[in-house]
Amino acid sequence: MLAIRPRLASRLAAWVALSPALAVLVVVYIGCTTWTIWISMTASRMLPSSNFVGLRQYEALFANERWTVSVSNLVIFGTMFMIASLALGFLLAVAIDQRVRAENLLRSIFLYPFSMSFVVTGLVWQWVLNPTFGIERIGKNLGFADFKFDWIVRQDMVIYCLVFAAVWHAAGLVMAIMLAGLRGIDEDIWKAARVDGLPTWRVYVSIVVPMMGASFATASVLMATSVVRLYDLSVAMTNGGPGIASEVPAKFVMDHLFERQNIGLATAAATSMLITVAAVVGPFLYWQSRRRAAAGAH
Amino acid sequence: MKHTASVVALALGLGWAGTAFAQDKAEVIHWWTSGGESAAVKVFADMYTKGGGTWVDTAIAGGANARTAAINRTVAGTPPTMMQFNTGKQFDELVENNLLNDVDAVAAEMKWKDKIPGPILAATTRNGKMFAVPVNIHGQNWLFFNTEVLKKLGAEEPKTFDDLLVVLEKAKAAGLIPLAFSGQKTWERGLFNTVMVGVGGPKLWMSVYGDKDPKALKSPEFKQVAETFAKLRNYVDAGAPGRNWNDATALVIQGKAAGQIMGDWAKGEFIAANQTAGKEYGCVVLSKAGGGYLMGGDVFAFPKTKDAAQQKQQIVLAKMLLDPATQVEFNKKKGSIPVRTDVDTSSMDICAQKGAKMAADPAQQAPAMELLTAPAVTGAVEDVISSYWNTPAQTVDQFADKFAAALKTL
Amino acid sequence: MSAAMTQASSQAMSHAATDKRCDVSVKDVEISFGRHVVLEKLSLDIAQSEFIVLLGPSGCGKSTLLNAISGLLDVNAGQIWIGGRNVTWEEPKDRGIAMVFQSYALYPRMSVRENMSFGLRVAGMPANEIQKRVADAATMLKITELLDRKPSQLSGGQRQRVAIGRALVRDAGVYLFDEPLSNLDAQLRAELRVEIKRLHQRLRATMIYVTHDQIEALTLADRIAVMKDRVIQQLDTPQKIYREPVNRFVASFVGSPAMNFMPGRVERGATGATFSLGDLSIPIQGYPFKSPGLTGAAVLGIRPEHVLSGAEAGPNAFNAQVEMAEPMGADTLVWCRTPSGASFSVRVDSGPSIAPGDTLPVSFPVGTLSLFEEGPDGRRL
Amino acid sequence: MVAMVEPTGPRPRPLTPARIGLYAFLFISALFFLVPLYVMIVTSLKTMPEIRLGNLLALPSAPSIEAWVKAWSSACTGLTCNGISVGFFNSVKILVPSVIVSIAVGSLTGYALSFWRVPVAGILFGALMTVAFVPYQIFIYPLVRIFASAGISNSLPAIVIIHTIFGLPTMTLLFRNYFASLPIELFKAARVDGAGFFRIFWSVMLPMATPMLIVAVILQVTGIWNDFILGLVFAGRENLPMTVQLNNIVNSTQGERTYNVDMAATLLTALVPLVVYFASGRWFVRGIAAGAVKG
Repeated sequence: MLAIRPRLASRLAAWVALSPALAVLVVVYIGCTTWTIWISMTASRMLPSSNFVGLRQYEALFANERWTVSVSNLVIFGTMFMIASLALGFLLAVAIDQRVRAENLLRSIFLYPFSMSFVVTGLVWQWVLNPTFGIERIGKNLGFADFKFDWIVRQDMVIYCLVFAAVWHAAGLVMAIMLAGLRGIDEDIWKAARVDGLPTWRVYVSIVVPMMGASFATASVLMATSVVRLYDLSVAMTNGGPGIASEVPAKFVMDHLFERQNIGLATAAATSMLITVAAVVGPFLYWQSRRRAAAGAH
Repeated sequence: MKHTASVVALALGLGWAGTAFAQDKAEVIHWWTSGGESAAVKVFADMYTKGGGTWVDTAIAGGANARTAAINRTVAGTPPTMMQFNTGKQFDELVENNLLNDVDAVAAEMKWKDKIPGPILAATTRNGKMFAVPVNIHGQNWLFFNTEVLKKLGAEEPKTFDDLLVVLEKAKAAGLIPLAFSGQKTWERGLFNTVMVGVGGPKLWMSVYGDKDPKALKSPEFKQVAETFAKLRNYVDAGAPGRNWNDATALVIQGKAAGQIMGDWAKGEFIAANQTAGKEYGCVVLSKAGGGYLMGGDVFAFPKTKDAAQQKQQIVLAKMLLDPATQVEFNKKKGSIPVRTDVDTSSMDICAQKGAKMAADPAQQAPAMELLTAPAVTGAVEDVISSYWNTPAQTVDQFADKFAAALKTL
Repeated sequence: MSAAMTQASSQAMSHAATDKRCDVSVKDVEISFGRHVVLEKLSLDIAQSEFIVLLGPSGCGKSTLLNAISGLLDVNAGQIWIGGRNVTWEEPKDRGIAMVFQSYALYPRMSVRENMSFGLRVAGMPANEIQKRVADAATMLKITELLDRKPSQLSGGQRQRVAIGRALVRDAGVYLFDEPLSNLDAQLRAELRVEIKRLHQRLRATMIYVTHDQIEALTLADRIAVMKDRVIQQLDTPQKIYREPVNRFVASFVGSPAMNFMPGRVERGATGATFSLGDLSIPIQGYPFKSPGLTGAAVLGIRPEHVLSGAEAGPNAFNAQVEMAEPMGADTLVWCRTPSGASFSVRVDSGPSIAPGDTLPVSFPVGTLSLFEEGPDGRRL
Repeated sequence: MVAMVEPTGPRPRPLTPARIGLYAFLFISALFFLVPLYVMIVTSLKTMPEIRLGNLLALPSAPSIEAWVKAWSSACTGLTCNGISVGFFNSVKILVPSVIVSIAVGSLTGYALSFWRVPVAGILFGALMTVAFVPYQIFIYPLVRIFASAGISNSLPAIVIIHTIFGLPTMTLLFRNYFASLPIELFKAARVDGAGFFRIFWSVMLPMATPMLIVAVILQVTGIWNDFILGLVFAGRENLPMTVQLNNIVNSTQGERTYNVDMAATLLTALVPLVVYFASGRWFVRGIAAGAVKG
């Protein structure tokens, strides 16, 4: 039998403190999600209607070329962006951790892009990558007549331009997290490795990286959230173009919700995203809570 | 007791003062934010102010942004006095959900229905009642060209797309950018529509966008349209994708490109560069068999409100918008043409006069795409066109099939 | 208590405690985390003013028990009584307890004075009374000059004094200590141990003290509860636990250097009971067997300090082979082997030097040795 | 004869190739990160004819702050031409309460979830984690309806609540992980001292959370300042933030573009978060070290 203590005061206080979060949970997350799922099964256009059409919006969605392109773009972008920003962020952190001069300045330089909005990021990189007056022009001005850098206007390459800009934006944050992780590693480990005569790179690869699991996890989670939410960057940098080559799911939702006044299709897309996220995050959370419970028992 | 009485009196007094203030006030949501556009909207504001009102300006750049804000506020029950839409179907559902006041009474009083071109009038009328006041007509399928460049190439002003292709070929040979293009989805759709009405003619136009007839998409005319459109790919430069339309116009102004296909708002750029229509640059609507001036534009709609004072202001605003003097003044600034066919346009530039003449001629009139298709359909078609333009490997048949599917959007 | 302590403060700090009834009683308490049972039907009665030490290795449940008494952990079943009141469902602050933690748990952003007065301020005590109590406790603990510092500016020993001071000002009837000295170095530990003992003598409050250090337990406790695997193995005075451990676990956990264990047999012969270690036969006549007449396999346990050696070894001595000597200052710990090869240690005065290879006459006097059942957890015979 | 030199004194530290490589890497990286900022600044100081020449990296031939002045005080953002200065104060008006409220709610939730056993804690935390991945745009429309029926749409409270809602997942996560890394004994000591739920939070936990508070403030200031769509939809016309005005200048649908003014306006808008980052970069790393990497 479980004895429940009627410690009313503290219990009540905990509920009071959690009430805003619970209200948000119920009203916003549950309420809005339910509404979204319901609307996705109607033929709503600009305003919600109750004209039930079953799963026809979903049929339309998955037959829609722009949606399938958006989804595959997100996969490519997500993979490349995660790998590149984690790698660059880690390398920068390692480099800065070598007791270099002007550490504070360098850290600020690497970190400042994160303070810029995606809109600004997209706008600036659109300029820099533009073939007529950006990097390509600079290369040509330097005397390389055949210099070509026109990825942003090529359907097959444009998504990598988004990756490029996004890495610029986020690598500093990864660096900060990694640097925090590196600084948290016991000095004695380095002493031991030095006495053992291990080369520095070897220490990083075999000893340091495995110890930085938490840093990598934090950075990965943060990066992953911005991947799924990718919207402003695509809008500001390429507006989904050329053609539909750099469309992304969140933009699909937004465009159909507002510009195109097709909230039925928009909510169907949103629901699909929600289900995908829940299918990935849910099991992960479950696994984590199991692990935590197992660890907490001892 | 004495206290209570004075409090009530005070409250009443304040209430009265509040209404008096509201009486003269009109909040307008629109997306005219650039230099030329603000100058144009200032004409409305000044006229309204002259009539004793206070114009509260809520400008939000980007049509979708402005409409989102306006629609959300209307749904939320705190609407502006007046809100901007593009002429067409954007406000359909507001009418269906009984969220807009009609202006039929004013229209009858002012006899507007005789003075507004048919397609435009139809686009503002639902169930026989006029629900929005159109303020301008934008011709969407103009070709603007640099006269100097054409002269140098030894080319005549083109009348049809066949003529244009010849000119473009010459320009290409001369090492110029033949067609200044801004590779964004909207303008890809704009270019395609220009080709469709110019090559396929108004009949094809109406059966595709008006009747949404799948057979029309399998017709030889449509095939020819798609092929002509595809040919134009050869005449745009590498920097086109993602370019803003005004940057493309700048190429024409500077003589780096021969011409640009764009709506008449591009004139603003020529004017800003001190160029005059008919001198430094020319304008023409390409048409094979004559006819097919694609007319779009802007309208203002009036959300339902219980506030009697606001309703009164809505009528004041409606009358002001279509006042002949306001119309000419506004459209001069905006680069468009008056929506009334009975105003004197002789003070406007050559292109505007050309446009006004076509707009007044039922044989030349054609409704722009957004007058015929709902935004959801417009968007779906836009994706299909954009995908075709950017994927040279796509066949005309594939394109037609996708096009048909897009027209059937739920 | 330190000489610096004033008469007045001594009275102020001690009276209230002795006036209160503050015995503690744990009745059939059960605690589990999910399916993991931590305490099972555990009972413990602690008398007024008693100093009881919960001793055991980590994971034995001693801290859990302390947290349950403090009210920081809800029990699943059973009752907890403090001062004649059933406090099972009371908040910690209402139980009349004060607590000292291993990691000091000083609030980092508060000064020493604020740390010590926090609980009193929460309780809404008048400022002058708080002032007085803090000053008294600070004097008693010799931390008056530290009152305006932040915890980060203190050494480990100073921090723990502050933590004790924070408990003192609560003027509670029951003080709970959760391994309070484990984070300190040996010298400070010894110093504070004495301090705590003096405090107890002065305050006469009930103290419950959790530790895994048997020296702390032996030096401080009125009674020690030795715990293992969620169960109290033995609850007794330090003397009793040292002399008569109830099983091999208690025997090995308490006492340093550790007790020697040598497996052999209990036999009955003409000369009475003997314990045979290979060829060696050790007389154990007079050993207080729990079940008289018992014979068979058993383990002999004897503490190094109880082994008689050299001239003291007496008539029952046998010669052991010296393998190694560990000088420990006053004594030397000599590691030897019996003729049959069993290894054991002897504590001898650091007089004449003993070198490996020497022979040392030793004997195991029956009055000090213990006999256990076979196996690592064997019970006392 | 070559005399052997006995090692004595400090060991000579030659500039090894590895060290040169390290600095080269850092230098190139710094360039990569700085180029966009450089382009923005240089462009904002040029005149339009010079920009049309199209040399992105060239220094301005005659630097002029005219574009900055125009962007701040006279660029047209609709009918009025008062630059983005109006929006600046609106943004501040939104920023201050939003940052305070969102951090207050987030830290309190994180605290409640880390020290107190609440039955729904698991579900709540799971939901927050999931929502952290969801594009918030999909909540906008239903929220508009909810706010409308609550009668607080288009107001300062509305936008503050909105920022609190959308900041909740990240803030809760940060604070929960941070509080979870603190020694539980502190919490126990405070409870023995008789402090209740809010007292422990306010007097013990919050003062300890300074590093995390700094991280939270940095993240929220940046996020809220850079927000466009939420401010546009929920703040009401009296409170439209600076980003809306920036958008009016930069993204005019039809009309001539003045890139120098665009860039100046962009930089002016980005100034607040930029200053926050440059001023507190060191604290940011420290704060992350204090909490975010444990978890």
